[in-house]
Amino acid sequence: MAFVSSGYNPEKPMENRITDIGPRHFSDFLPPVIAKNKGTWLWHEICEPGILMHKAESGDEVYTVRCGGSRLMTVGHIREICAIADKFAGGHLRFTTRNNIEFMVGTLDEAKKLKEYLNSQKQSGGSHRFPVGGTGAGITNIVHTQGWVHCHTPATDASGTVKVVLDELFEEFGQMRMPAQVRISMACCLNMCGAVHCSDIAILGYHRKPPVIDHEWLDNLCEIPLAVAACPVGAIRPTKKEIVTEKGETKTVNTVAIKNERCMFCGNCYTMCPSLPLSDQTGDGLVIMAGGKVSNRISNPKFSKVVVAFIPNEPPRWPTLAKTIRQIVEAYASDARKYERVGDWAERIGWERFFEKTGLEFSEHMIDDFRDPAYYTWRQTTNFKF
Amino acid sequence: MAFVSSGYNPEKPMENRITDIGPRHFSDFLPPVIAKNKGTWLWHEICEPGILMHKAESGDEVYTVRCGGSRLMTVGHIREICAIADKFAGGHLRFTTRNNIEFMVGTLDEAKKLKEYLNSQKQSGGSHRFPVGGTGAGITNIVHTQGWVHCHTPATDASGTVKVVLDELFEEFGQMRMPAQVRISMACCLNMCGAVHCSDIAILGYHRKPPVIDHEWLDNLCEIPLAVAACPVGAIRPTKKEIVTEKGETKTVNTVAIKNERCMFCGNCYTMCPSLPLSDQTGDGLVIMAGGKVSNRISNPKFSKVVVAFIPNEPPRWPTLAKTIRQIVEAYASDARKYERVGDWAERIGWERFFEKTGLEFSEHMIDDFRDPAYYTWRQTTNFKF
Amino acid sequence: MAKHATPLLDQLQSGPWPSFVSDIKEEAERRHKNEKNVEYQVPVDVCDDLLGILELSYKDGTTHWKHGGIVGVFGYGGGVIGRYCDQPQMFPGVAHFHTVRVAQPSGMYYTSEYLRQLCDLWEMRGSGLTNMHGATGDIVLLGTTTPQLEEIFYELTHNMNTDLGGSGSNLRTPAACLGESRCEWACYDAQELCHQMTNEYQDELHRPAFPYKFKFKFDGCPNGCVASIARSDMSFIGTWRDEIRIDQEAVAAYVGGEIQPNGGAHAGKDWGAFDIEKEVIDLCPTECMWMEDGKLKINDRECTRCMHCLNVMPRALRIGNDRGLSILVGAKAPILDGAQMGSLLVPFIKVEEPYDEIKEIIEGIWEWWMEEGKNRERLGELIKRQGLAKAIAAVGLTPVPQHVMEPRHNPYIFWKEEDVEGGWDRDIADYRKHHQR
Amino acid sequence: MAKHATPLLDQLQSGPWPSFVSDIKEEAERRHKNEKNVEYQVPVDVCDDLLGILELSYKDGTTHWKHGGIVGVFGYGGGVIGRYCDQPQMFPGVAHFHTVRVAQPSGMYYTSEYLRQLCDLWEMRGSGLTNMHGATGDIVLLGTTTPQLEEIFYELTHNMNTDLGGSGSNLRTPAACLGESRCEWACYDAQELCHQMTNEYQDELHRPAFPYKFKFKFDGCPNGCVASIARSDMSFIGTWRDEIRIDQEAVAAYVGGEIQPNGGAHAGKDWGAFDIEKEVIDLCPTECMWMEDGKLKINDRECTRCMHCLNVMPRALRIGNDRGLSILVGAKAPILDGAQMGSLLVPFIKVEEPYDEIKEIIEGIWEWWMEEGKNRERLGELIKRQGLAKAIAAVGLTPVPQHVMEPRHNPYIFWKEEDVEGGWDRDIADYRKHHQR
Ligand code: SRM
Ligand code: SRM
Ligand code: SRM
Ligand code: SRM
Ligand code: SF4
Ligand code: SF4
Ligand code: SF4
Ligand code: SF4
Ligand code: SF4
Ligand code: SF4
Ligand code: SF4
Ligand code: SF4
Repeated sequence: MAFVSSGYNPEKPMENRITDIGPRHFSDFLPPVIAKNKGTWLWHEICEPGILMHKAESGDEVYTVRCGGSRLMTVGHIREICAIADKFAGGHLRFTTRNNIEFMVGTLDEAKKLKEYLNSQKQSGGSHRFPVGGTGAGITNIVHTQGWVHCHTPATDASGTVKVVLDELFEEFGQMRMPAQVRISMACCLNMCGAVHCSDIAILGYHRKPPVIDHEWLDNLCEIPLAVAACPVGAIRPTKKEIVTEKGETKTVNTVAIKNERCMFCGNCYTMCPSLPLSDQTGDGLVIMAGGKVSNRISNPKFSKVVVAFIPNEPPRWPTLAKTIRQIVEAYASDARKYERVGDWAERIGWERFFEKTGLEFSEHMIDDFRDPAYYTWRQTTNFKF
Repeated sequence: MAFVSSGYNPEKPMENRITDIGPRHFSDFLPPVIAKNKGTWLWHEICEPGILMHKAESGDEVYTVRCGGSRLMTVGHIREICAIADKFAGGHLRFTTRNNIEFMVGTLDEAKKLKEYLNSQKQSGGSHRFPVGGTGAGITNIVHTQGWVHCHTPATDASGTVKVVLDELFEEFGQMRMPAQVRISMACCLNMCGAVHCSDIAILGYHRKPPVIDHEWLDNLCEIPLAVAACPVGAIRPTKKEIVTEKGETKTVNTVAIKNERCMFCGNCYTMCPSLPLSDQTGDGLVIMAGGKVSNRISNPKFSKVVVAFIPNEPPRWPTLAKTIRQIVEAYASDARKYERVGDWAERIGWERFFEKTGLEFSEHMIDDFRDPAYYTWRQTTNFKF
Repeated sequence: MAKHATPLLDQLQSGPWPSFVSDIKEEAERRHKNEKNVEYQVPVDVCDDLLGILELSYKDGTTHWKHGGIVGVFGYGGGVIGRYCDQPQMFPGVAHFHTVRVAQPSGMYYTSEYLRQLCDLWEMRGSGLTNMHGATGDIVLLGTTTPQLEEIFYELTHNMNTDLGGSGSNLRTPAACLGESRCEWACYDAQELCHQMTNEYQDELHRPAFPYKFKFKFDGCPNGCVASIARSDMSFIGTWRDEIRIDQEAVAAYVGGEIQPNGGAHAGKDWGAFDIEKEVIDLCPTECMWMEDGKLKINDRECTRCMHCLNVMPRALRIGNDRGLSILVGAKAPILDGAQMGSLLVPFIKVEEPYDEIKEIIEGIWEWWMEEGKNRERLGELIKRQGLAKAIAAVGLTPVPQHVMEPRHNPYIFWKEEDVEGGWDRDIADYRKHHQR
Repeated sequence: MAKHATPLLDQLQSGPWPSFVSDIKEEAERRHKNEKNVEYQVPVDVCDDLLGILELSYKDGTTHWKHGGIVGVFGYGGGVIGRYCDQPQMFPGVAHFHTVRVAQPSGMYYTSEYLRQLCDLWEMRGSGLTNMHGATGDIVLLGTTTPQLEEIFYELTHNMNTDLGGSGSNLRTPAACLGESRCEWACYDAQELCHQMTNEYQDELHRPAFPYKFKFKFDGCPNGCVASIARSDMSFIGTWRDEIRIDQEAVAAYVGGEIQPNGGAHAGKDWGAFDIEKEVIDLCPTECMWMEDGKLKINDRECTRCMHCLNVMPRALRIGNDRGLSILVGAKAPILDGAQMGSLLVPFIKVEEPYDEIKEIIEGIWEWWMEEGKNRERLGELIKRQGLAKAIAAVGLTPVPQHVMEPRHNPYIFWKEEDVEGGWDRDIADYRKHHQR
């Protein structure tokens, strides 16, 4: 296909160059009612799942219809969103911080019609295209990362695991029967691109095999001192090794050696050095964490805790993952108090009861042994429940 | 004075030798009512400060009179205690885990008479000899360590600091007006011989100057590798040094070098090596900690926190120390709820209020910076009080 | 007929939740049809090959993306993530598959017009696949080739008045909650401050000069809808320091059951009648609320502004008037030393144009971090290594108890020589005069 | 006339609290008088010189005791702390001033007869100064000379049926609260178990074979009157696992104000009438109590046995019948890595003669510590270094959630090779077959 120039002249890159202009100012995009009442909102209410109403000092009301979707979306899909915005919402829309889509309209009636319309849209495979919900004390969209779609370090797929979990929890997206909001997040490796470390429920890709070393190439592709320094547990040291090359020659190369039994599979060495891949079909899988939160409401923000040490990768539908998360959600929904986040609930009943009520199995892997702070998670009291 | 043999024959140390017999069995010492009702006690009450009554299933009652005293005591003093036991308590007595003395008698009347007697005993200098109290929601004896009386590492004296604080708080020993028990402990160096790290209020001797190095002698008196290994912050390294000896010779010795700015004055090197003394008249002094506890009641056991980073040594009566502790006690007594230990109170009102209500000054020294767990003591929330 | 059979992925076309597989398949078809005669600048079967390589990953349980090379646009050290697949022969359409991070408008409001411009651009010069949005907040355009990068940049800047976002050891694209635009609890204009700081620090955003990445996020209030406390080196969270405004009539309406608590967020289950004692007063973490003569009272001095009561009764309780924000520092993901949430650095600061005080704090922190931070050491790790007190000193503040949840429980205080009377220089001979060996 | 002027110490003779200075001065005088014609085996002016050297410390703010040398009795590696002063010319009476640690009877009950024997011994062969008791629990005899050590040991063992206590890298002298002897809350016979374990492990107590010191303490219940959780490598704390026994009549009596709450412990201040809701039910940390038809109910399954309700209403509530103890491990003072409290190792174990199960736990821990512990590494430090799970495995237990307050919040799980399907041995060539460089 023929190259089409944008106007950019590679010979004179600085010609007409525009840089450092940042994003467009948001005021270019605000719907009129939002622009008008900005900073003077009085209160809001959730009229029904997926429909929010905000009331301004001026007396104005704006009705927001929120619908979910997969964050990985095509331009075709975005164009459909645009068409809906044009048809129902004056050409305006927004995305939420959890990758939902919001359309703002003037009356409850319009909002309901829009909701109906959105809920009626299906994809070619039969799935919903724009399911409405994600508000209040329910389960909203799962934020996630790249996985096998685009990243080099994942231990699992992101879009796939999220799809199956949201299939499993679909009806919760459209209703609000939870004790409080339940925020589920997904990250496909320990880099944790997101707030998986502070989520009510978190799905985390995890390697369980130490890096395999590409001795022949390592010294060409990596800076050995950087690879060595990358390891947080000091498991890597520089070494020389006699190898037989792919071509069959024997030769001594500069490379690294890894103390496997020290490795905690963080992948940081691989981030620094492509000759140390970790990923492996049977080694890789998922960790489930629970009980984290971000808001300061009632209790302080909290980290998520590891509650399932390993679930194997079971693509394409990861049934064990979906089932396990359902188990946690159900135990929480039936036992927690109103306004109580998953972590607050676990702390009130005690983590020993959390495992009992969710039916999850406790194992040594959940006992912290990472550095000095581990001590503070053990039980320094006789106050426990049998 | 002539050597008097016990019967031991230094020529034949194994002759008649008795070893590994342990302590006497406690049943040799129990008062009859205690022996009889052991394991069948039903309940107790504190009849008045310093007098406890325990009721047994048999219907028996035993009245315990508790009195304080300095733990550092002479045989003459012990003989007096024995005389009182003989006169009032059938020749039995016990010591408590906080160095108080208890006499057990049969009736409340006897107990009151004994209390009166004990309270009337004075020392040559006019101090009480056997003040009665130390029960219930009051302030009992201060447990402490050796200090300048017997130890080689103290940063202050133990018996002296305890005496002045108990003089200051004397009336609290004999009454029960606190919200809960207040346990004060004293340790004269960071070795913390006691439970200073878990006390409502703790007095701690502290050095503030790095060791001074006795280069000429170090290699003779210490094992350099042990001294190096002793330092928890890696501030010590082996080195060679040219010195002028006391006799004026120039000579090169094996010794150590210390990175002073890394030192946290723990004294562990000195424990391993007498050629590294820390103590210093102006460098040494006291730290006050607060809010620790040991019991599992309501809340879990807690560590004491540093609330005053430094009080200079002011022997013989350490007025600043006494005044500061009084300040904490008064703020606590007037603000805490019934059953609330000092630490529970501080946590309920927030440490920002603790400093406000006690009038103590906060400084950077109270912000933890010791290793990774320090992070968990900083404030990871917007939930704070102005 | 699809280019690659994807029996595993096809199973993700079932189930009610929107399927990214269906969407990509639909896009693949659209690309082949090319009804608008787009002059595709990247292979027409890029979507087919993406599905193909993904299917392979589903089969063998591993990724097929290699470490990205360093690609980008002239003069910028970030904004593009290079990406190549490890089976280019099998999947030539995604042999190069770089990501372009595009600066999103603060608050993520759009017009359809703008988005369509973006779609046109990306359809022609990229795979047509996006993330709306990336976890940091960018518009993420997934999959293009190296030659297209400058073209895309040119079109973005010239036609869309839009710049690239951050990557690398830069300031990363800042993000905000929607704040004052549609929320009654915004204590400052989070969107505006986010926009202003983004523009103020364009140089830091585009040209790597830091030890590692650095993130700003702006939450309008302690509810934390952009999760700033969990994932930004510097987190700006709105708050106030005067009184919660109470509308007693509305309180009565809540008590009387006329208004649904928490804006109706719990409507999906019957939780019984609203009980202000149980649901508000008893849950207030500081116990600073009570009812008196049918009126709700708050001892605001003890309130920690946790938002609970406001969340439950938005029509009765409103944030105070003396507003500003708290700054927390150091949040990050677990690599290397474990995750951190932001630690309080500045309890309160007013948000007033031209934001000089806020900039001073930002720049104070950066100066310290650039001076002391090691390569690939996040701010939080530096703070852990040197202590929070050093960060406080770096911005010229005085330590206050608000900085900690509790004072240190170890007595290992690192005194400085200048604080100790007589200094540290001692003579062993002097010592031995009084202390024999 | 005193041997040394002690103007500073003299100021400690004022004030109401018993003065150790007055006491020592009185003892010094008694020694000089020597009414009983004791044949002192250490200098008659030992007390004078102790006051003298202490006065010097009060003057110059530093200690005058040197590092102790290694002194002791034949065949034992502990029980004596050597001590020499650094000004022997000025204070010859305390030139040698060794401490003898004497094993106290469990619970610290005495007869006057026994104590007088001890006084006679110590008056003649030592300074006459003691600590009743040392912080570990020993009878501490402060100040004697090397030649007296064997004599003292001989007299203790032959005439008093009493042994030395511990010091050095040994089992240290165990200690117990008074337990069943006089307390209604003792869940096991703490004194007896303390005595039995002390005697069972006499070898470990007297002959250093450990990496460092090791302490046992025995608390009869979670009130912790011997502070075992704070200061013993192995802490034995009584508990029960059935129901709290309730006497409803007594509950009513408390509610009716007939019985003082908490055994009258708060009698010194007017706290108002007893309120069972406020003082008991609302303070129960697990919220497992309530009143029903005027009766107190407890959901014992949720109770964590914190003791609060029993403490407040000792006449109404009693510990359960199925009693035993919990074992916690690792408590210690802050040197080197910071203080530790004991961490739960064994949630529940019965206390039954001959205590075989308890001994197995003790010995399992010791074996592990002696195998893995470094020189001068306390058990708690080993546990921190290797992880609690290792300690649990060392005693053959299965990890349960009771072992932790919360599961790990970092995902850094150290998997073992045998747990991972296919093992860790991988061939880069295989990998490269599917993943090109
Ligand atoms: C639209 C959005 C902000 C944005 O800029 O895009 C938003 C909007 C609102 N949030 Fe939020 N929150 C949004 C993400 C968050 C997040 C971030 C996240 O989940 O990653 C949090 C922190 C989560 C956490 O703690 O882990 C968050 C914690 C809250 C809370 C605190 C709830 C709690 O119980 O802790 C409230 C208060 C409430 O719900 O009563 C709140 C309340 C609200 C209100 C009611 C504010 C208002 O007056 O308009 C908005 C509607 C809530 C609803 O959907 O029921 N919002 N909110 C985000 C919608 C996400 C979505 O599509 O589902
Ligand atoms: C005699 C002694 C045990 C011994 O073997 O010697 C003892 C005896 C009793 N303790 Fe204790 N405790 C003794 C040291 C302790 C300690 C250890 C310490 O302070 O070093 C503690 C833990 C302190 C801490 O948590 O920091 C301790 C925490 C308790 C508690 C929990 C109180 C709380 O509010 O946390 C109770 C329950 C109560 O007071 O209601 C208790 C209750 C009792 C009772 C009422 C038990 C009983 O039924 O007889 C006894 C009388 C208490 C009183 O004096 O008011 N005892 N008690 C100790 C007396 C020390 C003294 O002379 O003052
Ligand atoms: C695209 C994105 C995930 C997504 O699907 O949304 C992403 C993708 C990557 N992240 Fe991230 N991070 C993304 C948001 C985050 C976030 C969330 C945030 O910014 O709010 C975090 C957690 C917060 C934080 O910064 O700590 C995050 C923490 C990491 C880390 C761990 C950093 C740490 O200090 O612990 C790494 C590893 C590294 O820097 O070497 C990393 C590295 C990476 C790399 C560059 C892979 C690598 O090892 O070099 C990923 C490139 C994937 C790709 O091929 O596109 N990414 N990364 C997010 C950026 C999109 C955007 O610009 O909007
Ligand atoms: C005598 C006594 C203090 C007292 O006045 O009561 C004492 C005195 C000494 N202790 Fe201690 N410790 C005493 C109970 C304790 C306790 C409390 C306890 O056992 O319940 C502790 C805290 C609990 C613990 O073991 O951690 C304690 C923690 C230490 C430490 C710090 C150990 C650590 O691991 O952190 C040291 C330093 C060392 O071992 O090198 C130490 C070292 C010492 C030495 C031997 C000094 C040294 O550095 O070598 C002291 C000798 C003083 C002397 O001249 O007599 N002493 N020591 C206590 C023993 C009396 C007895 O046998 O009854
Ligand atoms: S979490 Fe890991 S695998 Fe997933 S996108 Fe981020 S860096 Fe890549
Ligand atoms: S994966 Fe992590 S722990 Fe393992 S060798 Fe690499 S850097 Fe070290
Ligand atoms: S606390 Fe320190 S100075 Fe005091 S007795 Fe123990 S080791 Fe000696
Ligand atoms: S006092 Fe402690 S920190 Fe200082 S040099 Fe000695 S061992 Fe190291
Ligand atoms: S963080 Fe606060 S101000 Fe911002 S959207 Fe959420 S509730 Fe509103
Ligand atoms: S904001 Fe939170 S702390 Fe303040 S009054 Fe409301 S509930 Fe209480
Ligand atoms: S620990 Fe328990 S059993 Fe022992 S004396 Fe104290 S209250 Fe009684
Ligand atoms: S012992 Fe503690 S937890 Fe158990 S019922 Fe009583 S107060 Fe509640």
